[in-house]
Amino acid sequence: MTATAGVPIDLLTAVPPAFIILAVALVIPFVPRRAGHTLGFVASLAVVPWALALRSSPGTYLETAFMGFDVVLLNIDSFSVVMAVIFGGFGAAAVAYSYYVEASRLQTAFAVSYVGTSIGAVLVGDWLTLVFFWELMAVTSTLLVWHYGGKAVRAGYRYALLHGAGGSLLMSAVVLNYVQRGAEGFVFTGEGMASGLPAVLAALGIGVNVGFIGLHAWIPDTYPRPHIGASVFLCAFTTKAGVYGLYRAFPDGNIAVAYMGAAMTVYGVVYALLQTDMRRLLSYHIQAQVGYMVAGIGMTSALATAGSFAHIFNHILYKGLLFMTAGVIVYRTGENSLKKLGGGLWRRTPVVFVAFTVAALSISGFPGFNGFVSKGMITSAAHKTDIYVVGGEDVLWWLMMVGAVGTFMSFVKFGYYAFFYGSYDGTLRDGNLGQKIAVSSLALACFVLGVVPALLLNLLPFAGDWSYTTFTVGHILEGLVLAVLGVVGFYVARGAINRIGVAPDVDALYNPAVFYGTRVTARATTGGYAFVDSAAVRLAHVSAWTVNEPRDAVKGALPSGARGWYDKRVTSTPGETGLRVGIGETILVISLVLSAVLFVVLL
Amino acid sequence: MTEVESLRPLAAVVVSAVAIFGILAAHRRPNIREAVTLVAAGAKFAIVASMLPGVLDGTVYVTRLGEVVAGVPFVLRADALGLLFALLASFLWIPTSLYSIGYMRGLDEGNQTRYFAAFAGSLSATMGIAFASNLVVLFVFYELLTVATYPLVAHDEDEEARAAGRKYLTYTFGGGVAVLAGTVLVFWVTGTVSFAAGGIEGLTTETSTNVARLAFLLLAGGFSVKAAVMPLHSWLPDAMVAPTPVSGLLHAVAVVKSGAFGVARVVLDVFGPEAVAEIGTGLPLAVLAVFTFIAASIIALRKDNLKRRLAYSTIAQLSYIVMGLALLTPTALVGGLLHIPAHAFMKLTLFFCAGAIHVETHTDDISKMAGIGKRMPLTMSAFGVASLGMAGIPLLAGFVSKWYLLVGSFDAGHAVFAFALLLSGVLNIAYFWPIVYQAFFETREESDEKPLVDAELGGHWGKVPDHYTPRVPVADGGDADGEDEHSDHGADGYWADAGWRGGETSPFVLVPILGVCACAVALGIAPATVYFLRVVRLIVENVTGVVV
Amino acid sequence: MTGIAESLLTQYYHVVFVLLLGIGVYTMIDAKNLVKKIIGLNVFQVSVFLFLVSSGYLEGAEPAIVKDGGGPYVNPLPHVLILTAIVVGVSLTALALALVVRVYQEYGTLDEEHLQEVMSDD
Amino acid sequence: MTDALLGVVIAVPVLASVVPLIASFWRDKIGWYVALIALSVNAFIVASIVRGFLNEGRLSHEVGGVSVPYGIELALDGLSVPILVLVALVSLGTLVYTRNAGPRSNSFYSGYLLLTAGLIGVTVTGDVFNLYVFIEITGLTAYALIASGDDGRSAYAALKYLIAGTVGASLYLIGIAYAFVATGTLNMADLSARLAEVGHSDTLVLTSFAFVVAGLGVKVALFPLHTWQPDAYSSAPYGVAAYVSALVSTVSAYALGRLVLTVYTPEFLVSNPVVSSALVYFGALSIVAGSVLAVLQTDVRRLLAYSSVSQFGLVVVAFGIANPTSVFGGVVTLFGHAVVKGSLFFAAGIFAYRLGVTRLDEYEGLARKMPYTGAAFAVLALTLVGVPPAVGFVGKWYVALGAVRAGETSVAVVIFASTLLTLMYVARLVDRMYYGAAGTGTSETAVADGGTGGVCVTYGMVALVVLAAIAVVVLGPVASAVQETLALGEVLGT
Repeated sequence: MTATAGVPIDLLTAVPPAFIILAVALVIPFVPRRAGHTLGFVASLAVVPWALALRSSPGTYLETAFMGFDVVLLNIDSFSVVMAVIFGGFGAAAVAYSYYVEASRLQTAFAVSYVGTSIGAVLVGDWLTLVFFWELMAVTSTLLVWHYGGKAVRAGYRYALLHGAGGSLLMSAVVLNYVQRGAEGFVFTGEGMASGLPAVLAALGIGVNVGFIGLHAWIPDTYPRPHIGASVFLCAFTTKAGVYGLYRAFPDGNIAVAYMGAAMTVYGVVYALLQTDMRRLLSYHIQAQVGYMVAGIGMTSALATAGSFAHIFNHILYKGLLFMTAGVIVYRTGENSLKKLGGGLWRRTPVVFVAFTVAALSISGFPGFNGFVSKGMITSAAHKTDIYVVGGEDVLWWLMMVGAVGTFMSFVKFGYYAFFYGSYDGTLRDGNLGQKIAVSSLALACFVLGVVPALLLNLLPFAGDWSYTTFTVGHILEGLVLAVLGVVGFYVARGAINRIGVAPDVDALYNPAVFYGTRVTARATTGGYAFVDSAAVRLAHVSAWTVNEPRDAVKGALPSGARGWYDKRVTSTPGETGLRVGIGETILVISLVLSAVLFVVLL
Repeated sequence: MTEVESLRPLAAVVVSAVAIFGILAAHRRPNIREAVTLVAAGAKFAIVASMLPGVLDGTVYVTRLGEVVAGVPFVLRADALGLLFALLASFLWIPTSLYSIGYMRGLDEGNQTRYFAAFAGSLSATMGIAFASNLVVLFVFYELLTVATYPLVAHDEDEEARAAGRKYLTYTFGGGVAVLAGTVLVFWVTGTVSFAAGGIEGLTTETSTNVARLAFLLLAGGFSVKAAVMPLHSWLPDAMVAPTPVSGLLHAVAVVKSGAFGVARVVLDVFGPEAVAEIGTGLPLAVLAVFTFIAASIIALRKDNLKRRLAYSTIAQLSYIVMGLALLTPTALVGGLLHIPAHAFMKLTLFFCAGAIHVETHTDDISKMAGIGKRMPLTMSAFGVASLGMAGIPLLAGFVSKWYLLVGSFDAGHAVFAFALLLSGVLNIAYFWPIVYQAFFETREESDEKPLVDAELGGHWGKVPDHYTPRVPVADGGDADGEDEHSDHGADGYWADAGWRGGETSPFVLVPILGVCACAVALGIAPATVYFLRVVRLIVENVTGVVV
Repeated sequence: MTGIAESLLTQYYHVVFVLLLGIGVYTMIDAKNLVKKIIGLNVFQVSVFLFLVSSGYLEGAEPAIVKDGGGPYVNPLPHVLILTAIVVGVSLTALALALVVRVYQEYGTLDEEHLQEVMSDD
Repeated sequence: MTDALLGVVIAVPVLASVVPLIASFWRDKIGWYVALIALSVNAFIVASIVRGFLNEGRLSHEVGGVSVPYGIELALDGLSVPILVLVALVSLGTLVYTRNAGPRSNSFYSGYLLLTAGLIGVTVTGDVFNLYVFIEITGLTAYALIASGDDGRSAYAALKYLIAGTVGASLYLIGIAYAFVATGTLNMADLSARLAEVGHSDTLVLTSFAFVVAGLGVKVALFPLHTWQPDAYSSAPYGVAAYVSALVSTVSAYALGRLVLTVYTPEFLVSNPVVSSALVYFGALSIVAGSVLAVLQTDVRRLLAYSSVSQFGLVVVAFGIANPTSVFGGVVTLFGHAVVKGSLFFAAGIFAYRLGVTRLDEYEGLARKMPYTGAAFAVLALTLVGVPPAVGFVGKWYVALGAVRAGETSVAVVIFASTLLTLMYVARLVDRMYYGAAGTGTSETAVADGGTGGVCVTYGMVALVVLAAIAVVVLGPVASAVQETLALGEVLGT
């Protein structure tokens, strides 16, 4: 069979794109910066047409065996295609962006390898390989964070630990699933994880990646710290790959997951509202937005699932764009905090301002922008159902609405402080050409997809099982209401927000817990085995001492009363230890022993 | 399984023993001396490897040498399990010999002749352990190994080294005695001590369960000393005073694994999994192992001396093996046995790196290694890779064995063991990665104290810890004669940039590092084509009859 | 055969044997002078000889010089043995005295305690 | 007739011992050759005797044709064969050593031959009183030889040994006297039968047993009856010390075993459990105490002496347990210990003669100065510990096995634990020799006192030690091979 492009399938599927991209990543550090970035750009972008070409011929390719397990290195279905397209496309954009923000060759190399592993993760067809790429994704992203040095290093360390834990949990889920189900529980069969312990483990493991409440603290902890270019990469891949994994684990949805998603939307925005650090604020929004996707996966309806994937797609675009714009601001002003920024940037950096506005409207789900489409799909899937209802009200929907309002509020806040409030003193130039191109192209994408949703919707899975008309009166009205509420809400709550300030998150709890916990355990254990060791050591020492100082040893063994006598004896008899006995004593001993023996024998 | 009379097992043992004389004879001509070592190493590996195909086809090579004591034949027997261990040790001896040359000359250590001779001796003993056909022969070589390695532990001849040596002897001979006692018990009960796949006939049926338990306790306990199962482990960190190649090959592979190997023999070929399950001694052992690797990992977090941290990591990893063996399910056994080679390659890499750092920069403390990645990029990269493997990251040796261990522990119906494994995987990241990121992503004046070593939570960012300030060329880790033939630092106390072309250290050191590291990767990418997995599967199949 | 044991205890030379034994041992233990110790040793041995000889003795029996109508005779075996033992004893005493002489030449004393102190110096 | 040779093998050295004395009138320094010839001849005789034993089993010979039980019987069985061989070998080996190390006087060699005769006599006699005589001959000559050391200490040590030894022998005599009173016979085979008749719980029998054990205990130098031994060994010339340490206590231990096992017989022990366990624990105590005391020593020869105390403890334990396994272990230990300890003294002598070192702290870095002797010393010492496959291990193995079989687990524990104790002093020696800072070894003083009497160390001496070192390693596997041939089962009558 041949693909649409007329290129033979087996050529396209000869080698997984991830490998190519990883190979490119290996080259990048050793070639000139421009060439390297170009390579990365091309390699990443090439995935888009590649995926689209294969879309028409789904199936599993490159099936091999590893450690006696059947693994599928390449799995083409509507889900993986969507992921591949967006990952590839955005990866390219991000590479271009980081070229224009003076990312070093090495950093981009790490970044591209991160892209590669992410694409690998979403294109494989079995759990084992998924775990492979999952872990490697964690590794590469950690390196990407570390590369910036400074505070990023320790943040990256915490990041690595948490993802190590997450990956391990996922792996345990996979193993247990395998043990329970045998080989067929191994390749993606559309069944997902066996219910019970495997499901729970999987949820927790993936939950780390998608930032379940309680497991999310790494997002705001890590993403603001590294190089601005790095942040752009980070914001896109790990969490979305997580959502994809979540779908693979729960293809039929899971109500708990759904509620968790909804809760995340609220939790995320609340914390986002309180942030002043631009990228930190955006990071919390990642959690909030991913919340929608998680909810979508959790809900058992084709529309919801499709909505989640659409939202993945859109969110990567606008969140990437937001990080880019924030990046440009940081790049130009060298300032991370909204409060210290001074504001009034809009007339100095018009392009950035426009791009930001587009992104903000998208993320907030304002009609005519792409966020509106996908978020709408999810919310409407939650609306007017009789499943997610508590006390007559469809809670899920309400939660998501609250989240939406919060989103509006916080971006009003962001925009207000960054571009209007006060006026920036000192000279400031708009982003350089490359940055302008990058941001405006993404902005354009957000806008186009917002106006012509079909472009994306045709790409989505379960086509035919669902239908969704974007621009209905109800939806548009909903969007506008939310917007108004958001603006109003911000002006009302503004004072309160400032008064509360930045609230501590869960990591303020578990970081010290882990830290002191391990320290205590270490002390305890050391103490625990110390006595065995000290016994052994004492034995060794005593013997050494006895050997070197026999006299003192004997003396030490004697009762204190006899010691004076012993000293005298030592001086009055040959030998150092005074243990040599004369003839008389010898005979005495003999006769004593004799009587002893007689005693024993005759009784 | 067909038995074939062959001198090859004997030859494998003897070749390095013969080499000793050559080494001693050539003590005035170092080059010849090392040549002898290398030739012996090559020959030994060739001999062992030559048996591999046969063994994979179910052949067992046997050399009969009369009797030790009545009813206890002195027979060397190259079966699958023995070959696994022999193959590993003999193969790794080659890079280690090369490395030793670079290391010992790099530091111009004294007594190199004795060093190489003792090394050859311990390898002979190791082969003997691998090919021992019964508990007594095993015990013989087990003790000989202790004797042969003592000179290496006490190599420096200073008080610390001799104290460590004494401790080493106290522990290991203590273990040896326990083993002997257990052996006598087994002999008393069954009238034989020869290994039999699946267990010696009637060991648990001929006698009361408690006697069997006692025997198991003595044997497993005795071997656990060298396997450094807590609380019998503390000789190992102290033994790190030995030259690094010794810590590498012997105290990460040959000696410690001889303990693990002994446990394997006891579980598989003396009692047999069923019997062990029957007398219910497997689970306690497994629990002990779990405790060991968790506790050891946590302690490792707090060690600032690199070799000591590695030592504790070794303790932890060895208990993976013990746990795998104690869980008794086929997959767990595969995991445990496979971890013998897996851990060997990774840990040897790590030790080699530690040694290279010591040779080049005389730096032993992790806290002084900020930015050292610049000075020794290849070395530290290898270190990074190996430490990833330790954490069980995919595509590295560690992952495969860990995978099987996980499957095995779930099979055994003890999910808790699986979680413990995963936890310890995270802990591995926790104590290895600070070394990596500090080496590559921090610089001397921009490095925080690693919180889990001794600092506050999160470290003191950017505060330059005291031990950096006083002497600018910290790199020379306080060696008084401040030899600068290797410029570890640029003008203002930074690490010199050695570049990626291997200028960082002598090829004798570098080549082994990269070679072994490559093997670790190969083992992870293609475990089946690298023979170990096949051998391990064969062993387990012979014992349990289950094909994994 | 316990009858023999009882009769033994009733027989006085057994008591003498024990007495001599005691004296000999005591002398060896207590006497400071090496020569006296050797005397003690002799006494000790003699007691043993006595015991053996007496063990062969029968009440009212004649020495074992066999003539017709004679008898009963005492058991001759012990006498024979004791002859050997005495010879050994004598030679031992001779050797002991020779050694004493050498000790005296070396250290100029025969008092054991003093001797020990002297020896403790070198 | 082979069994007549049992008499000859004693007679030859006795007669030969006279030759040097007479020869002294014409020329001195001839003793060595006489001894060499005599003992070589003896070795051949022993060889043929052993062949006879292998063919016919137990051999016996009635001295002067006087029929047993009235006459004296000489006998040889599985228990005594190894000892006989041992004596023949060691007596020759020691000659190689004393060729240069001396003493060289004719009188020494007469004593030496007489001692050998005594040892052989003890080994082959089948009569308890005759045994006493030979023990006394052995003792007598041993005292004399020990006194042949050139300083006063040796004289005093010899005197101490003499008095202790004589008392011990006399106690033994008392013991057999009681036995005689009880049974009226002195022939071992006969005696054991009669004792059984009298009844093993009879007061006289028990008393005799007590005296015999106590008496021979002194000769064997069990703790705490060992006090004469360290002085004797440490003050005698090395050659003598080696010979005495190798054989005298060994044959005494053999004698003890002979009486306990074949005269009183295992049944006796069985019927008196208290007595037997007392005997076993007596030995066990010796094992531990000997090692501990050895650890305390600073003089190498004394250290070796105390290690003998411990080793003989093991032997006594083996005999006390009295099942074929343990007894075989005991015999192996006897044999092995004799070779090892003798050779160790040889080696110590070589060090002393060459470098003038006698104290432990002087052994620092010795192995570098004298690699071959050093290595041999190390091997021998480790054999003492029981590092397999050397003979020390085999002995321990069988004794331990026997103990476990007899249910004496506590004793087995002691045996294993003693390994560690032994290790303590051996490791300390070896550690010094190999890791001690070289140079502190006092080669200067060696020159000063002419390396102890200006004895020049010959290759022969070194070769002897090295050979022994190899031998003890080879001996291990060999030993276990002969277990069947010795047929100890029937010796014990089980």
